[in-house]
Amino acid sequence: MEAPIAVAAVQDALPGAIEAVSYWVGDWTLIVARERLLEVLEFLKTAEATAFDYCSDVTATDWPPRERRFDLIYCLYSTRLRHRIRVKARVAEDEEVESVTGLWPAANWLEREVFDQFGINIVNHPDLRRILMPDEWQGYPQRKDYPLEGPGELLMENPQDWLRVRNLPDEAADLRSGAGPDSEIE
Amino acid sequence: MTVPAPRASTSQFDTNELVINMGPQHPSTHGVLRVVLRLDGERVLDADCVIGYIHRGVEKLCENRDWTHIILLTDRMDYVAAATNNLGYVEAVEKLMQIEVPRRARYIRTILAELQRIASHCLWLGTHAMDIGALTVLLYAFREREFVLDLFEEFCGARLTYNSMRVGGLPLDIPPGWDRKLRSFCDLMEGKLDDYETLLTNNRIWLKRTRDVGVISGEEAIGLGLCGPPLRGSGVSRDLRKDEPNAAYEEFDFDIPLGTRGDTYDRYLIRMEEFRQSIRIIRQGLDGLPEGPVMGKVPRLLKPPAGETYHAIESPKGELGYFLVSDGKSTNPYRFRVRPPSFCNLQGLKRLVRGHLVADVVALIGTIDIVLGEVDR
Amino acid sequence: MLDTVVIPLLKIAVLVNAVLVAVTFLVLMERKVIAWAQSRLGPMRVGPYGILQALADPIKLILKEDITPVKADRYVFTLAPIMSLVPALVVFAVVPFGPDPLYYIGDINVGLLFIISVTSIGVYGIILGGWASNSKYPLLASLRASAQLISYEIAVTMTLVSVILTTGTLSLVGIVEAQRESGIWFGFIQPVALVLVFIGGLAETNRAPFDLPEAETELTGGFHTEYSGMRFALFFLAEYANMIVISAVVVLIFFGGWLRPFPNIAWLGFLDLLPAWIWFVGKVFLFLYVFIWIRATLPRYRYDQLMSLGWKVLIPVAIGNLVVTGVFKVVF
Amino acid sequence: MAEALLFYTLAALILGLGVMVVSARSAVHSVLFLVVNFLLVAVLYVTLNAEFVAVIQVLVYAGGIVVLYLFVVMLVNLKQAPERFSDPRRLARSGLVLGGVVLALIVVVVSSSLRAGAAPEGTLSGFGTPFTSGNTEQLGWVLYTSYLIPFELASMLLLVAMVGAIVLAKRHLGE
Repeated sequence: MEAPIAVAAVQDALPGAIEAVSYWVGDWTLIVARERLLEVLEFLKTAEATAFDYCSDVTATDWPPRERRFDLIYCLYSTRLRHRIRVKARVAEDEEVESVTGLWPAANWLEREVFDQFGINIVNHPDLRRILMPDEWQGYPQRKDYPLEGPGELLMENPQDWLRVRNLPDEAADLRSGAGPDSEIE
Repeated sequence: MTVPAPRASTSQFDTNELVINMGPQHPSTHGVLRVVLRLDGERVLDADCVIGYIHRGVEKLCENRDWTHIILLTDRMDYVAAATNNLGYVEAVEKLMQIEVPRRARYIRTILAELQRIASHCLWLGTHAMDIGALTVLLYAFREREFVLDLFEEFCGARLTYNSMRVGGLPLDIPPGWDRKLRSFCDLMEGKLDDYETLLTNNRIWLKRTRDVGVISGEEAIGLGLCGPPLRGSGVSRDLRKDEPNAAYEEFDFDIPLGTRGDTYDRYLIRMEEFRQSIRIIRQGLDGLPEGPVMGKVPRLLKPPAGETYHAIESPKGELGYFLVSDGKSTNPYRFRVRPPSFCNLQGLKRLVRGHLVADVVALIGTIDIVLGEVDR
Repeated sequence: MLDTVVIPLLKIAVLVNAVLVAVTFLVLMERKVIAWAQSRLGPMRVGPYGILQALADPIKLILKEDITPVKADRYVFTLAPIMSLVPALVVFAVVPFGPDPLYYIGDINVGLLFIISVTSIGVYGIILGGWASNSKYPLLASLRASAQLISYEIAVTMTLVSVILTTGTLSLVGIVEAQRESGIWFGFIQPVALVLVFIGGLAETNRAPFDLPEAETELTGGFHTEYSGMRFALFFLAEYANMIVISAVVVLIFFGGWLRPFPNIAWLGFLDLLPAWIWFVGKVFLFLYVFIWIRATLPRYRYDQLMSLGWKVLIPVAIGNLVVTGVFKVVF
Repeated sequence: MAEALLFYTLAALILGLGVMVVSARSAVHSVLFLVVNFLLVAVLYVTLNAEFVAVIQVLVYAGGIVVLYLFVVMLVNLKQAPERFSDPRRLARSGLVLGGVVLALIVVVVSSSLRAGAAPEGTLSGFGTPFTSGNTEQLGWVLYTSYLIPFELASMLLLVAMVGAIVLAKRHLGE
């Protein structure tokens, strides 16, 4: 499968920024180092050959055992050239990611959602607050280690405490009998 | 005698800002949207949307259901366009598993999606008109939506949350005589559209309330990530049915209406035209409906190979995208992400309402056409 | 004693009750007419064709709990609905239902001005209701209402001056008699004034498309958001009573009051077989029907558009109409 | 007799309400008392057979001007009067001036009413015929004949005030 012009253009213009290029069922994905993410995205938006002026989606995926557990994913689209690309960067829990709201104002709420659901540190965001969950919520629901079941009240009020309780091996062993999302992950 | 000043004066007299909460219980926030408005008199200085009141964690739920059971959860997102949500999801899974869907199933899916577009636009038209004060249109539009719901009920037994599609095709073929009823509905709907337009399109008050309200340029709309009619209203030709055809759209002939001014009235006209284009597509679909099975070859237990994909379709509200990640080991998706069009469009509200009056806020919420089930998921 | 006290008191009692009953049925009529316009049936459960709904609604409202918000100014909160209803009822003192003194309570020589001035008091109910609730939406609504009522009052009053020029009297009985003498309804002589008064009337009664003070889709319930039970019912009564007043004024001034159609054509005299008051009430209800019809058809104006319509269109046209009428009066 | 009773009752009420206007705690209440006050004054006009003036009193004062007062009071939302630094000496001085003015007024009123009491009936109104029930036409007649110049001057003055108000408002809007 031959890489489209957009991919080639980025590789030419910013050598070394792209760690890998992946192709799967018709979608192209650029895997970028976190440090050069903003640079790549800016190029993708402004360059003639790419012109990704539309930010479809910003989301993330959590892969817990991994060192840099989050995949931060940007789905881009060009209304002029009508092509799509995904840009992916690996982020650790304590690492910071530059906000792209300057490039695409559309990313504002989408990044807020990523922050809300995954707890990825997005910096230079104009209005970083929780969006779907209540402001005083603790924990990040979309993380794979977020408990699906538990003593309701405690969970509602203070999920972090619940997380601590259930990580004690003997106390919460009976509570853990229900298969959590992490049952498949070693 | 003092002359009332409708425009906010910038003089030192008007320093009193009023902060009001519109919603979450408010007749025209279409559910539980809460908009915090900062007002100067009646003029909106700033609007902040607070969402999440019906956040049910659909994405998280889906990650713990198997691939087939997710279909019925997608119904619950944009619950006024459940079939479209089904379509987007099953196509995304089909793309991930590289499943071939029979042509007849693709045709019927297209018909269902367009029928759903009519129902969704009926609801939009009714509520939008009611927000602006035209009560009768609401009842008219709901009367026609009822016919669509009847058709869906006959097809899949449900009236709101259809669960009407399966990965690989459709659970059922259309019942006998259904196509005839659909055809007569199309004829009826065309006449009713003229009724709506008589009440609204050239109505001076309607024009005054919608012309030049919430104007947004194409460039800005793209930047804000608007999609669907709000984007096309600003003259950006982007309709995924044409750009990235799914189902059987590439075999059909239809037009994409575009606006020129990017105001509420243009968005209204576009949706009215989309009604007609949907009818056109349905008619073509019925005329050319191929024979054959409606279900492709699909393994009993769905287990896509490890990988990820993003698949977007044009829902009545705009770009409805599904980002699915399979780890190849389990029968659940590893990550299920929806790109909800209402969510992204609602983001534009802050920009649209600035400088307008309180009365325009409801008109603009209406023109964005949000469904909170989808915004909050 | 009988003539000066007992009979007027009796008349007042009859009239007030008649108006209140008319209002309850007007509500039913509105629901029915709008339902028909929207291809629905409207109320059908209470009594045959829902006729008893007119009784059920007031009973329900009277029995409901009467809530006063904690932060409200309780005296003003209670006073506001009363201040809104009383002027609406007082106006009927000068509305003649027929030519005979039996059909009206008083025919004062400034009847028309009396109506204008008393209805202008009604705005207090709305303003105070919105203010006393101590809540933001009602306050916004009452600001809208006061600005709206004051500006449209000017337009209506200006227009009525041109009518007074043609009749030369302010007495409502005198105005109708003048129409009988000239053999033509003033609606045909003063069509512009008719349209202006009608539009102004819509605005002054807060009816669609000018129902901004109670625009439920914008300001939830408008100025009566915080009201419930009987106090809410009083606002409701006042609004509908005002609708009847405006219709009555339009009928009296422009449509010959209790006169039969074509008062100048002799062979239509058999129409006089119907009593005068039936003609009058019939015409009033015809206009009420138009009020309801408009509500079922038109969207709502926006506040600034409403204001510019009032100040930039209605008032200049009213002044123009006045000037033209004056010129005609002087020349011919 | 009945008329006198009515007059004194009304007068008492009006004065009482006047006191309420200045003594009410809440500004909105005081505006409300003012409205009732105006309405009662209108009733007083009716007892004098001056129906036109009565109706105009209601229309202009109660229905128009006080609504605007209320508007302002509502928006300013004064829960209590603003406390201001008050100079006791200034208070005393202004009290002295006011007292003097009131005294002068009382003297003038009493002396003129004594003289008016001596005057023959009918000349009180200032011109020939006393008002009968149909006074609107006569009022108009008098205004546009005997008092034409003062009337036009007054309307000119109002026009100037109106233009001035608009100009003032506009200047703030423009900049």
